[in-house]
Amino acid sequence: MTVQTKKLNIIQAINEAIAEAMEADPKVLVLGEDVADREGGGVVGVTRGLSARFGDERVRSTPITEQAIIGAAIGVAINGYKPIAEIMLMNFTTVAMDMIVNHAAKLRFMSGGQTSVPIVIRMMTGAGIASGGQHSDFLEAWFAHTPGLKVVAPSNPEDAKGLMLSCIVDPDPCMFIECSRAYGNSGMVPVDLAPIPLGKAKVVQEGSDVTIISYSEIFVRAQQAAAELAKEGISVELIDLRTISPWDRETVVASVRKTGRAVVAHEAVRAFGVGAEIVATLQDELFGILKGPIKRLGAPYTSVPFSKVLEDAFVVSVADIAAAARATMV
Amino acid sequence: MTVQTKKLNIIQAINEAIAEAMEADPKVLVLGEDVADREGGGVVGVTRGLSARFGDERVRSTPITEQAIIGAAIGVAINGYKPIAEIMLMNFTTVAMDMIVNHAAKLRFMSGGQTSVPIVIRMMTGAGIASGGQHSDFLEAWFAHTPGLKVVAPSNPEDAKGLMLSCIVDPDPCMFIECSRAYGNSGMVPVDLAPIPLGKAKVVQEGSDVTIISYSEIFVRAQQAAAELAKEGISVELIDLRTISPWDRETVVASVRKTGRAVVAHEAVRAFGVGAEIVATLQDELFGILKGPIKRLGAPYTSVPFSKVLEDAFVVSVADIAAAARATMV
Amino acid sequence: MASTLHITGSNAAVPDAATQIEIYRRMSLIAQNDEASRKIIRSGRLMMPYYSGRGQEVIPSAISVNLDDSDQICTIYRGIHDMLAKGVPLRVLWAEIAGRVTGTCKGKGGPMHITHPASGAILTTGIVGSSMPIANGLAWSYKLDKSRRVAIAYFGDGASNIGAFHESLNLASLWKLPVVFVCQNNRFAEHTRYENGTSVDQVSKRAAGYNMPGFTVDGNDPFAMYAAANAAIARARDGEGPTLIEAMTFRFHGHVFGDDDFYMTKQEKAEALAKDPVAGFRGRLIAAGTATEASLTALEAEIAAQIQDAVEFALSSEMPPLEELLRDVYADSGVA
Amino acid sequence: MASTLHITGSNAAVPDAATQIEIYRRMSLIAQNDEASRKIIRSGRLMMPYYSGRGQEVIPSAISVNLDDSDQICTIYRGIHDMLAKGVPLRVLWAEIAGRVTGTCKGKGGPMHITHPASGAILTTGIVGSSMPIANGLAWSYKLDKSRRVAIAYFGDGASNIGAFHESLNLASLWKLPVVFVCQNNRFAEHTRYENGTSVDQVSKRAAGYNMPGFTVDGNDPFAMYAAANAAIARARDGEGPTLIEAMTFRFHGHVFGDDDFYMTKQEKAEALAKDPVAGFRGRLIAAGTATEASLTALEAEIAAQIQDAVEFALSSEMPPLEELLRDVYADSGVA
Ligand SMILES: Cc1ncc(C[n+]2csc(CCOP(=O)(O)OP(=O)(O)O)c2C)c(N)n1
Ligand SMILES: Cc1ncc(C[n+]2csc(CCOP(=O)(O)OP(=O)(O)O)c2C)c(N)n1
Ligand SMILES: [Mg+2]
Ligand SMILES: [Mg+2]
Repeated sequence: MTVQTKKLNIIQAINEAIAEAMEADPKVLVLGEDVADREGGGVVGVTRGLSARFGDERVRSTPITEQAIIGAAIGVAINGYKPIAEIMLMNFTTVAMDMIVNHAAKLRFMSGGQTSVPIVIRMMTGAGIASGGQHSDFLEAWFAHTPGLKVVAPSNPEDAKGLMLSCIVDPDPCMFIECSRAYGNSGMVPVDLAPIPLGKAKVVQEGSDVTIISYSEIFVRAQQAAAELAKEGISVELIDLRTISPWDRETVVASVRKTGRAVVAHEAVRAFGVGAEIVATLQDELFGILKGPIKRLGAPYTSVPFSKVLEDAFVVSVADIAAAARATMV
Repeated sequence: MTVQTKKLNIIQAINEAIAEAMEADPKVLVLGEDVADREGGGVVGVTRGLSARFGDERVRSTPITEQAIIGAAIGVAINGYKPIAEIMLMNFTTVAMDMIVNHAAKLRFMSGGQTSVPIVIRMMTGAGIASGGQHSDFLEAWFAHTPGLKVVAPSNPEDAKGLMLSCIVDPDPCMFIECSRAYGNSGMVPVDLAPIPLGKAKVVQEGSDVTIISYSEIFVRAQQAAAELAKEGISVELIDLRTISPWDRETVVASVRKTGRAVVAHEAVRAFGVGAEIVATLQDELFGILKGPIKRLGAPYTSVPFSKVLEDAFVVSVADIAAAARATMV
Repeated sequence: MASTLHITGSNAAVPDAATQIEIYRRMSLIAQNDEASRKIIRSGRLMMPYYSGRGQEVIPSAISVNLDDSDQICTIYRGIHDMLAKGVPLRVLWAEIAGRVTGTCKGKGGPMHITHPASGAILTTGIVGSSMPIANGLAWSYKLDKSRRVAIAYFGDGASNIGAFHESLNLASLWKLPVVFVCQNNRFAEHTRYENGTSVDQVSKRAAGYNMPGFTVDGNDPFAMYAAANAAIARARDGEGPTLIEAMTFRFHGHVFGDDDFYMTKQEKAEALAKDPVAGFRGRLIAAGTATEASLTALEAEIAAQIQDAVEFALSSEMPPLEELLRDVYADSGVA
Repeated sequence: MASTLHITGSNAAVPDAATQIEIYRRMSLIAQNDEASRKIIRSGRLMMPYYSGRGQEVIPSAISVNLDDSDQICTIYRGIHDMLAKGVPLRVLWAEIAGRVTGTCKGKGGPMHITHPASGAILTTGIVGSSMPIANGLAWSYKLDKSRRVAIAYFGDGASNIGAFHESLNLASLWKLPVVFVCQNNRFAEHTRYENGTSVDQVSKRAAGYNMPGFTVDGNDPFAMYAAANAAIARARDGEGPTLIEAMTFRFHGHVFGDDDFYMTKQEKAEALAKDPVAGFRGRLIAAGTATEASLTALEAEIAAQIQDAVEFALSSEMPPLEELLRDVYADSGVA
């Protein structure tokens, strides 16, 4: 059986997922700043063509009003719709945190299960495009620390599409993180791609020496590092976490149980980041099995700088990942 | 040399610290909802008497307007004042996260060191007083993950006073976390208490078997657990972290190097919490020295429930801490 | 102000006799329930933060008689009066407040987070201002559904100073959402007097900034309140968009149970208490011959019995089992 | 609207001849600097998100001639015109934009986060709406200092729909802060037309909701803009409180460099370009005899040379050393 595929970049993949979901279910909606075609279908075009196809009632451009955007999404979702809300950049969640954390995340619990908030919040972010300190942060650790939210961060077009399909139908609020550096990355995506289940990591490459765990665009760098390491005879098991919360503890633990060594890498600031949770869990579950300390990589404890030289130094590099993996081997 | 002391509870201790700082420096200001005496000097009285003593210009009650409160604090601080802003409850930081995270935390860095934001943000929080899902969260992990902020959480009156004195004169933004359950706890505080340096943990009790690391009111529970464990012959080294960011890695590592065992306990949700960072650091620095996995305690992955039976089960208990310490001994 | 709203003079809707009695019934329910709540908290049998709605009975009562169960309200911590007026059943309400598994939310929400979808009490928030953005979303769903339902967002005068108010009114006006923003102006935000927190002398004046009709009404006058609500709700149902109603009132028992009202003058409090809207409307109904002393006494006694029954139901109900702590975090949480 | 402000008729302040020339100088500086910026970005020698202020020159130019260095501005990503008008020196500005260590912020802030305290350009924010709450704090410090300084908060029309606008205007009015809120209404927020994001036809109408004077002015007319700024600034200095000025304008080069303006009609853009405020004021100055063709040409040439010098300075400056990555996180970061 051959699977029919087509080449898509991440923008196209997310666009397709939303379009298919809107086609399948009239309750799926899109809202956010500039998301309708009159305004260009999103600043980078993720929602392009959707309002033309599904109408201006289902795809609504909003004022600059992040609290009201998420509030509207929550309210409409409580009444059975499935809104996909765009917060243009992840840093702008800071003006809507009350709606996200105190409301979207908690309403199911606080209502004793009577109401649910099936929303998707899409955000782009990432350093490396000279956007400076207020437009580049990865804040997934905040959301992972918030029970009730699910947090997703694909690294490639297939996952982007498949995870988005799952987020849209998921009965709970999903934070969907898009890395701007990776938008243009393309890959072959099955035409009839099924939703990719949330909470399932992907073992992208099997290996025996060290497990590298990552997500979003840093995973791409991990792949490159693994290729380099292979040349040196180091066999890397590569795990793309894909969903950050709830994360796939089973897959990760099984892999590190096998390799005995691990590196966790993400773009966010290392301190108090997602990597810490994974490491803390692994040291507990695999004490005595680990062959050495688990290494964590993330941004240094600083803001995202503007100047290119500093910005390049800020983001975890292929070399950083390779070096950390090598360090686990001694 | 005898140190003169007096009995203070945490409310009084913080009040004294602020009063002394205002006395010493006319640039110290207080703002927030209901903080002036006309409005009662704060909902629990932390700022009581300050406006009467220092005037309504220096102690200002505000509207319900958290963004504007923190914005005003930032602006006035840039021009050389030292405002202490109250956000009544920690969950309400969610409506001011932009000001705190994108601005207060980053302005020194983004301006290349030209501007500084010497503000203190006081917040109370904590489960156990039937306030439900939106008034009880410990969110310190968010702020610790934000370079540029300092995060402080005292467990007793002396530390509350001494750390507040330091936060006020500190040139950087400090998040000062007050646990409402502990407000009434009293203790003897030196009359001439010097500021307690930020970033320094306190070894409250020396021990040889296991290190328990905690902060805020959960530290009090850790002390009780240590007393219980002592009866069983388990010698606990007790560390009150006091400052969460930057945390005192040196003191903690030295202690665990000695005991070989550790438990980290806090009130916040365990997953992706502050404990993870401490554990991840320890396993890296002390691999091979640790006698067993480090145990983490925190709230389960859920919202703060209202019903007393559930709320009691939500918060880490003395028994939980003792059990975790015992578990490290096997 | 681009108002298409007529609430004065000959255009004002007047509640018929049965509706007047119904408004009074809801008011009496709120007042008696408040009395019962404070008594039981004082007795130590319930521990909760209690924000009394006593004194503000008219507002939700006169509004809710214009609504049916399919219309939804978003209310706030000080919202038990709103819920009772909207028809949340007493037993499940009391059980929730008592943290029992038989409560609306299985005891997990508590008094600040009551949700009872069947009666349209869909959300209670403890965050000042946050009822409004979510009410917009509810209203958006009606518009998409092409239904004539309407959403009510309740909030206080203090809440009119927070960002969410502004964003919500702007979006609602722009999208012509069927929502009514009801500011219960009790002249205080916690301990802060209206004029020390709000730069404009009437919240309703802010409506013009959103090209929305806005007006101030005597929130303690059932006729005025009914007419205002009737007009705003009709406007919403007709697809003409949102309205801001500022209902002037007073809270009798301070911000939260235990508050000693030091920030009020004795005189202003005494004056307000003397104009108790419940007693006032009662007298008016009897004076106008709409009801008799006997009929109202009977009505009140019936309510008292219902409250008594609810309290007993609540206090004799079970606490939630510990599994509830991990249930309802996600849809599949705690499901084996 | 409780306005104590007079900006029309015989009360309107008129800039004297020297001031007119100075306004024009700043406008020309902004326009020429914009031309240079776009050229150099196109050439590939600079990589940055560039939000052109071309078309909006009058607003900060006519305002800033009423300020001195001790008065401070909070501006936004689209703020290079505001900074130039306020007097941020070209060399350090260009070096910052080029990410060089010689820049205002050692290259760490970049174009969206320029700070230059000496000229009063104290803060540039990339978050819509966030210039306003911080400007309040600056203004509060002047009040505490009992000085006559004034703070200007610049923001766009789209920003008037976000919560921070509302909270800031309310607090500023309540506390009578010496701040002027200047909305540069260029009719678009990114790709969204004013009327598709804003429920009221003029942002200035929102001022009434804060009991603050608010008015709309032709932001492309240096005389009208000067008079408005002069009145609002005087009001602030005199301790009478804040003012909201909505300055109508148009941005010539889209939202961000690379934006193709598809969301504008060709006609509206052509009309706006035809009314180029820089060319317009130039002609007016000459026609009125305030300046001559020759004198303005000389002024422009001088500016061109300064820009050229600054670009060269910037591009020949060093990049920041890697230690800068960890410096300035805290006061003692990176200090040995
Ligand atoms: C964002 C936020 N800030 C502060 C509070 C604390 N708080 C609870 S009620 C209240 C006063 C609200 O006053 P108002 O809006 O007039 O409503 P009322 O209580 O008078 O009904 C405050 C400040 C809160 N719950 N949420
Ligand atoms: C809180 C927030 N939301 C969204 C954005 C993205 N954004 C940047 S500029 C802009 C449009 C702003 O329009 P306006 O206020 O009119 O200013 P202009 O750009 O026209 O000068 C938007 C939506 C942002 N920077 N901050
Ligand atoms: Mg009130
Ligand atoms: Mg604009």
